[in-house]
Amino acid sequence: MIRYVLRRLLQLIPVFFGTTFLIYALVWAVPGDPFSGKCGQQACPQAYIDLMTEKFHLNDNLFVQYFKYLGSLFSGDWGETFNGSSVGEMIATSYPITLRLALVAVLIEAVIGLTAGVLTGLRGKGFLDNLVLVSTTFLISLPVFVTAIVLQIVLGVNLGIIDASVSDDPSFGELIVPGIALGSLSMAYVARLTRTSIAENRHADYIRTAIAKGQPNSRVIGIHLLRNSVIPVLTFLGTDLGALMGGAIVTEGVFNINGLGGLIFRGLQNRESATVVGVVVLLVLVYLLMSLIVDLLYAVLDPRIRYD
Amino acid sequence: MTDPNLVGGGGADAAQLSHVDSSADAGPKKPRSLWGDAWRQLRRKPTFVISALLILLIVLIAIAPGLFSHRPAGYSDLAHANEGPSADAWFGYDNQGYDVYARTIYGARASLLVGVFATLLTVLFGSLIGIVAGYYGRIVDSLLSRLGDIFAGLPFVLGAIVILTTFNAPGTNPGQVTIIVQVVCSIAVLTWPVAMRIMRSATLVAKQLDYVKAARALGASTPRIVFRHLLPNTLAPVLVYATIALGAAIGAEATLAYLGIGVRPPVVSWGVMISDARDYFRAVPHMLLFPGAFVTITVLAFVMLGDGIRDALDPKSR
Amino acid sequence: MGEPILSVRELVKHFPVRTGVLFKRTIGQVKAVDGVSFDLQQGETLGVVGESGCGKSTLAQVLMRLEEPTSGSATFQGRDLFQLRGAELRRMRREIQIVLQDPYTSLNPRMTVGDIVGEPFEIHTEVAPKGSRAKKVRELLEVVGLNPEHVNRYPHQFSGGQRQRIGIARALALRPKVIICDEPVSALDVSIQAQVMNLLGELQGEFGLSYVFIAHDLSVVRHLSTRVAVMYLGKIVEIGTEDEIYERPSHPYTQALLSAVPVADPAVRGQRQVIRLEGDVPSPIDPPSGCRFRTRCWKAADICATEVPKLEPRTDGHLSACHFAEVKSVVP
Amino acid sequence: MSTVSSSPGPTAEHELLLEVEDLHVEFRTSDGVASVLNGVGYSVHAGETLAVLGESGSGKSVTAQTIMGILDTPPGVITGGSIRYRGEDLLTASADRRRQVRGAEIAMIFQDALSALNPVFTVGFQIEEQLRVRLGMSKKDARKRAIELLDLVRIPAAERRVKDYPHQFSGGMRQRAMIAMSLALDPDLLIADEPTTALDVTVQAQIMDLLADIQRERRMGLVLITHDLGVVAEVADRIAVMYAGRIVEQADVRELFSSPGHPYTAALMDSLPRLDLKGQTLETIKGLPPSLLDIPPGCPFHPRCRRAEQRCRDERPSSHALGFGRVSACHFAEEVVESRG
Amino acid sequence: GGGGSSSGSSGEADPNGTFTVYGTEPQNTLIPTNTNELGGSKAVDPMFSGLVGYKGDSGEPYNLMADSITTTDSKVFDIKIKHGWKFHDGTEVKAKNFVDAWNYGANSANGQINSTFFENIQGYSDVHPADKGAKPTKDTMSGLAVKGDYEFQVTLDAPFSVFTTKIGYTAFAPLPDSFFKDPDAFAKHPIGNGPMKFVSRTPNVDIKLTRFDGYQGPDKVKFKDLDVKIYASQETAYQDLLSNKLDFIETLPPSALTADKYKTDLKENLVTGHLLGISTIAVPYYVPGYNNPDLRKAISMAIDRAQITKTVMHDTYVPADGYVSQGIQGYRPGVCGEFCKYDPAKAKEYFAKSGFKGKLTIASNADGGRKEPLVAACNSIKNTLGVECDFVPATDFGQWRSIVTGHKLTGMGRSDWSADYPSIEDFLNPLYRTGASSNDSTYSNPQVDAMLKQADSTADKDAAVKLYQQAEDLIAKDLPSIPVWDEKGVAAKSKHTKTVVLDFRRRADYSSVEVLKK
Ligand SMILES: Nc1ncnc2c1ncn2[C@@H]1O[C@H](COP(=O)(O)OP(=O)(O)OP(=O)(O)O)[C@@H](O)[C@H]1O
Ligand SMILES: Nc1ncnc2c1ncn2[C@@H]1O[C@H](COP(=O)(O)OP(=O)(O)OP(=O)(O)O)[C@@H](O)[C@H]1O
Ligand SMILES: [Mg+2]
Ligand SMILES: [Mg+2]
Repeated sequence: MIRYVLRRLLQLIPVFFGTTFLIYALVWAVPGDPFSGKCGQQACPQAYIDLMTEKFHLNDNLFVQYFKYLGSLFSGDWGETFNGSSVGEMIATSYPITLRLALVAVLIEAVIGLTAGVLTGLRGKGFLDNLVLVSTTFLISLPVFVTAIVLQIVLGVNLGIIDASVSDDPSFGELIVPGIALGSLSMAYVARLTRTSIAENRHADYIRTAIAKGQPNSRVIGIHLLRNSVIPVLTFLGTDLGALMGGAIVTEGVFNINGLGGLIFRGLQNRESATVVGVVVLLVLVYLLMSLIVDLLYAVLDPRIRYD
Repeated sequence: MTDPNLVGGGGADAAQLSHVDSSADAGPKKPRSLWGDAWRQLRRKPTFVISALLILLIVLIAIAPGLFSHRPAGYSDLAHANEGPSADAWFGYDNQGYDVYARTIYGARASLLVGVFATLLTVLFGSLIGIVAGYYGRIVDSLLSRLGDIFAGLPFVLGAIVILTTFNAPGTNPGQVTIIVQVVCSIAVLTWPVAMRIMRSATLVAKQLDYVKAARALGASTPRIVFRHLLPNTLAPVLVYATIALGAAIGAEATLAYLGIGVRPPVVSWGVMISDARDYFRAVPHMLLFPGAFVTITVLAFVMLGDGIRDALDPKSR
Repeated sequence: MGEPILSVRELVKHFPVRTGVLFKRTIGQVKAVDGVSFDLQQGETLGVVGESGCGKSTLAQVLMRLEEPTSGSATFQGRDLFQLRGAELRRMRREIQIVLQDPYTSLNPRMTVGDIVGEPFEIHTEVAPKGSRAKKVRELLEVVGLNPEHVNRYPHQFSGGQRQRIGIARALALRPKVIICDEPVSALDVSIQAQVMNLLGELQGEFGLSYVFIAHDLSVVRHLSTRVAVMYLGKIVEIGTEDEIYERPSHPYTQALLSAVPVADPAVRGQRQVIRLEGDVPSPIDPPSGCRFRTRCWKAADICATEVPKLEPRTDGHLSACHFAEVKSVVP
Repeated sequence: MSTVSSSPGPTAEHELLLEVEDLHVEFRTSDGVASVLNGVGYSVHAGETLAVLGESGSGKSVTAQTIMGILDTPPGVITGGSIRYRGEDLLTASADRRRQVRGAEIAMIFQDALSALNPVFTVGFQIEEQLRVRLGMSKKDARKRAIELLDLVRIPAAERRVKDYPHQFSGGMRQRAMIAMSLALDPDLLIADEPTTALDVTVQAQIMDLLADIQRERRMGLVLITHDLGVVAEVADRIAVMYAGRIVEQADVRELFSSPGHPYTAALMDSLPRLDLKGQTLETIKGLPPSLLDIPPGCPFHPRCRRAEQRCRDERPSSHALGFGRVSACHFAEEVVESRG
Repeated sequence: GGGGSSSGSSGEADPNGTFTVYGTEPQNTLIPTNTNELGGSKAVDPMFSGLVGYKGDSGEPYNLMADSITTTDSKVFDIKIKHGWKFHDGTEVKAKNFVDAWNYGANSANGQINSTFFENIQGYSDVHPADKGAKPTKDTMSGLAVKGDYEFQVTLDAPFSVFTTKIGYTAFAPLPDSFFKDPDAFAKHPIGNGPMKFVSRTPNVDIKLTRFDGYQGPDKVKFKDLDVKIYASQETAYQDLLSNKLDFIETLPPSALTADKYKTDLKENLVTGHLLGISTIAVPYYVPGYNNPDLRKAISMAIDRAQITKTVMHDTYVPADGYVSQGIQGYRPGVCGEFCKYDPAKAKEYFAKSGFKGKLTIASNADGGRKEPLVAACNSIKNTLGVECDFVPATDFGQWRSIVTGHKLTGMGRSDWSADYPSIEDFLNPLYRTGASSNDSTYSNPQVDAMLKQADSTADKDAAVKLYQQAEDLIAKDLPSIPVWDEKGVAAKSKHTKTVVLDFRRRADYSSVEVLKK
């Protein structure tokens, strides 16, 4: 198993290069030059463009640019944005915030989603099931920006429970409402995946055994049933952390959270490869780690799964 | 009656069997399969019938919107802008003076196309990769999984901008079909890893089971094991994922439209309407309400359909 | 006798034993099968009996290539079983079939019985033309004593014995040359068991089928087998004709086994001479040195701890792996 | 508590543990309604072993599940009858009470050990679980007791094997793990559904001895569902034979073996292979088991019965006493007994 | 200039208060010659004081650091600066700080974004050769001469009457000596001579300034700290403003505008101004079929400007009727005449005459509320002319501009302009001269070019304005782009803010700000 983990960690290396290159190439391929929108309605002075082009190696071919980027990356320099901010510093401030937000979201969706899923999976058809069905469908069909704004307006402006925007370095508490907005779609996924999985397993023979042993319901469900049903849900949650971190653009925008989503979005608009690549590399790393963790958890949750 | 080669101890004579046969309606029962059974079961389920009818209705709207609305999608009358529902315009007018009802009706086509096809592509492609990765394991799994990780790590907006702008040089105005195909493909390309991982996990669990062993012992080929044995047993979570992904795809389409790279005028979609309504829904709620309701109903129909199918495919839940 | 149809030499299968939740360490090997050799002739039945956990199922699964062997060889009709790949392997599987021990998990819960039993025909399409398959399936079900009306039922709707019969029907479908039966009748009531045994016998007579028949019920084994192998902790300790094993067992373990067979007659209750084996059952992870049975053997001497007894002809000529082999009749 | 019992023998003076009366269970499937139990009734006294024999699919396991209250409902429906444990009607008892009874008072060994064991927990955990939850034992004590129990059922290297998962056990080992699990709480009544099918005869003998010891010490009642007539002959006090969802015969073990009171029982005896001789063809019961969707009118066994007459086709025989506590559901029970005796 | 102010709130002003304004992330380094957009200039402008300032309410230029600016021919300017002004690091502001800063800004080697602002100065082509890739031949412009510590002379290539107004633009600010030692370090911590000094900056979060107490100018601020808080969403900023977490936002988000909600939300906290900007729709000559005056007229007359500004833009814009912004000196109503009036009948007539076949499109970036008015315009054209008209979105401003500057429009395009300095000249030269930097329609009329040139070199301001007006008349005849609307400018303040004025560049005029004690 150690060998498996080591192998997986080794796989990080090619994936790292693959991803960075891919992203680099993609940002590079985004049409439009970075300076066309820099000077308002006018074209920018050629001298400015030349200087920036040289400074950011924009005239080199893709591979040279990429290797120069890697070179500085390995010397600890994440590069600079066109407005002179250090990408490394910006990521360092944004990263923890987004991570926190995504964690809050994952936590919320896991708790609410799992609870709803287990309850409906066990009860089967009925009022609760329909209620959850309809409310999850609502969450699915409302885009995040609507959910986020509605929450902001209702809780923030109308009821005054929260502030419309969070502070510069938001605490977990402040991130609960943004987390709900961010995690709402995934919550629907979690609830429904759990429900299915539970419904699938609740007739299993070993559940009967657990009942026959006279175990209290809470144990039968919470331990025997859940552990056997949680794998698809866990898979989803595992991939979701990364997705939430990268997909928090809208939520971050609405609650004015200085996170990675905004960073990527601005980087993309300004065609700043350094920012985009930097952030995406981190996101892919999160993905890789999460999928490693999830894969390891599979083996913990279901000992029949073997990796060797 | 019996194969002469298989003279078993149980070879019952006709008189004795006559009783058994009389228990069936007439003659031997036709063999059925899981899918046949599922279908029989589905037909009798009211939720399935309702959701199927709903979907049919929406499809009909998508195919022939003209039957449902006498106004074209592009009808606008600024004089009525922001007016609420009335006999004249059932869903009211939006901030551009568009008739919300007409647009909702005409928006069904693009939304449904994007939702259904993006989901189909995502799920088919993702599941295939996932089942292959899970079944073969080892190097195949590593390669496919890491590929999935890379694509999953790619932020949707970045990927979509790159894909859609590379195919449509900025400023050009591609045809409706082209743009919908492109939107579908970009959503699929960027979201398949989730379906893949779900399928992979289900496969990892299912492939350990004895019946897979039994099938191997029979000499079943890999595709057979995968499609006949693993797939029906791993389908449930993916099916659930798919029904939700359908809603998410409609939402993703809204995001793309908002970024100016998705479907664009004169094509209308619910996503476009919702994204247009984002700034106005507080003052003009019906701008969001009606397209939103249509999305909700559509997604609900598909979720119910998916649930029905899942139930039907689970012999134990009958 | 002619060329054996299946010939197994020094077959070994070890399972690694691991501990730890995440970071598993291999701390030993379960020596499930540890050097097993035997020949199976065309048209004969080799009964395999032995202590539970002694590696019978593992042996069966390795022979079916469901588990990869650790070492050793097996030839089927002259071809090396363990070298087969792809299409060849598939063809081989037409010829050798298995009835898996566990009738619950070996049936796909999402296939109807008709599909399960009919699947072999779909895999090996050459066996039966499409139109005749449904009929064949019904016949097979009848043959194993299942109501053909039940083709559309799912495994969970059957009782344990009924499921086992589904497994048997599936294995019979292709009419293979060799069937490895891993406790095929243990969950059947005696009348169905009799039916199935009769059927197996008839098929053998007619087509020269060969069986490897794993069972715990020694009466059943005797009834069907031409030869019987007795296994203990991954090794064959005694092998001989049905008569040799039952009437003239020479290995103490065989004798103990035979003596413990319950007799279906309450009148003789408590009057039998049962050889009770004392001592702890050794673990296959670190089996005792020398003779593996010595820890529980009443004849054990020093040599048993140091020297592994070879499986060789002893006493009356059949193979036995005991230094002190001695015929003793225990069957009443 | 009334200890008046119709059955004679050594158990008569003992407390009546379980009394199943006229139990009816149906499965509502898509094909129709399968009447799986059609009036099953038997009783078990403390210290007594009741063997339940019968055709496979005749409803033995379903009866056991119904007693344990773990029948899947739906599709199963209990349409009638009662189950009384020490006089208390279990079918009407509260869910809480039933849970208390399960495991601690009535325990069950499942027919299929692999699927009945939770694949994702170690065998040890599944045994300890009961000790810890029901008896409040500490983790360490529970582990110790689990190892003891595994030892008791002859699992080699028990202290190492407790940490194994079910799939790492052989068929027989799983079955023994199941047995250990069912014994963990010292139940008063044990329902053993084919507990030894996967065991070799030496281990089987040891396990049966173990159960006998426990029975003797703690006066545990045992319902033994099995196909192994040898085991039945060795350990059972009384026998109930099931066919098509009803008890067709109940008798003391010796009586039944010497002279079956029902043609089905008789046919069963005839099908038995014998260790001491290698016969050619075994006797079988002709025909197929009845479809439970549509049980033949009259005696359900009549299509396969050698003795069947018109009466058997028209009239359902009721259980009637043959003396010595024997009960048979055959119109011609006396003649059957005569012919064998 | 119609700058309005608000002073609804009563209460005591707090000289030590904090003023928090809505901000966006600066696009460039915080150096005056490199700052050209709102996000950056919100912070840069108060840190620097140029020779000329613009009055907050009217936009009228006045001498700020300049003691006097004298010229006889509008070609050579003698500039004396005030004594005793200090940079935030304590060094005194001298004439050479201006000259050095301008030379630096113009030099192509420094690649400053505002370098073109210096193009009228003699010798500009030496430091900034026009050819791509050419290196500057000199370090300094010959037109700049230091005459003493507090005096310098500027010589232009040709007479340019607007120069005295133009030098009020941020790019013309002086830079301290320390800047030239290490421009990069300076960019991280700018040192200016303006009313406020730099405190700190966190990218994507905020920029903090504080009052510079040694400031000499008339435009001192009456509060202590300025906090430019960066938002990703105007919507959220607006919500924060309503809950008084933010003191000023210069635009209102669409949700506030819809159904005139902002009027009830804000009441006396609404701040209106008049921006010097104009929105037009470019009709590029290079698009086949568009070089057709009848089509232009038809389109222009088919747009119901009044209706659209009222319903879609909620009265934050007014219909445009000429090519310069209303409120600039030299603006005349109705220059565009009947062509900028909605007249469906005539529009149809012209359209029929034009013989145009096919589909019209209007392209623009779709973000930032740009889409809605153009969609409405398209609909108006469609409904009037019965021709198909579609809005074509671009992903963002950068992409959009690259389409326009690359002449890749396939139909009409948005062409909005806001002035850098308050002069009629700034509405014509950059837009309608042949080859001008923002001539999106690729309009070329030698008469217009000549007229503009003549106006530029007219020393007398009023005479120059007359000439510019004549040029505008010529342009209006050709209708190179279609004037549509003109932004009024509505901003909002919190109730903690006593007064604030919205200036013509859409910023809070900080000198007017008074915050209330909290
Ligand atoms: N879920 C179900 N749906 C329909 N029929 C069922 C279901 N479960 C069991 N049955 C039927 O009920 C009958 C009794 O089953 P049960 O498991 O009690 O048999 P059994 O006597 O234990 O047989 P065996 O000895 O083979 O285990 C069988 O005919 C079986 O097909
Ligand atoms: N996957 C596995 N991993 C580890 N050990 C295993 C595995 N499968 C089997 N074993 C071990 O191998 C040994 C032999 O098992 P096998 O199933 O072959 O026994 P068996 O002879 O069939 O017993 P039974 O009669 O009880 O079915 C047992 O000790 C078992 O625990
Ligand atoms: Mg086995
Ligand atoms: Mg059973």
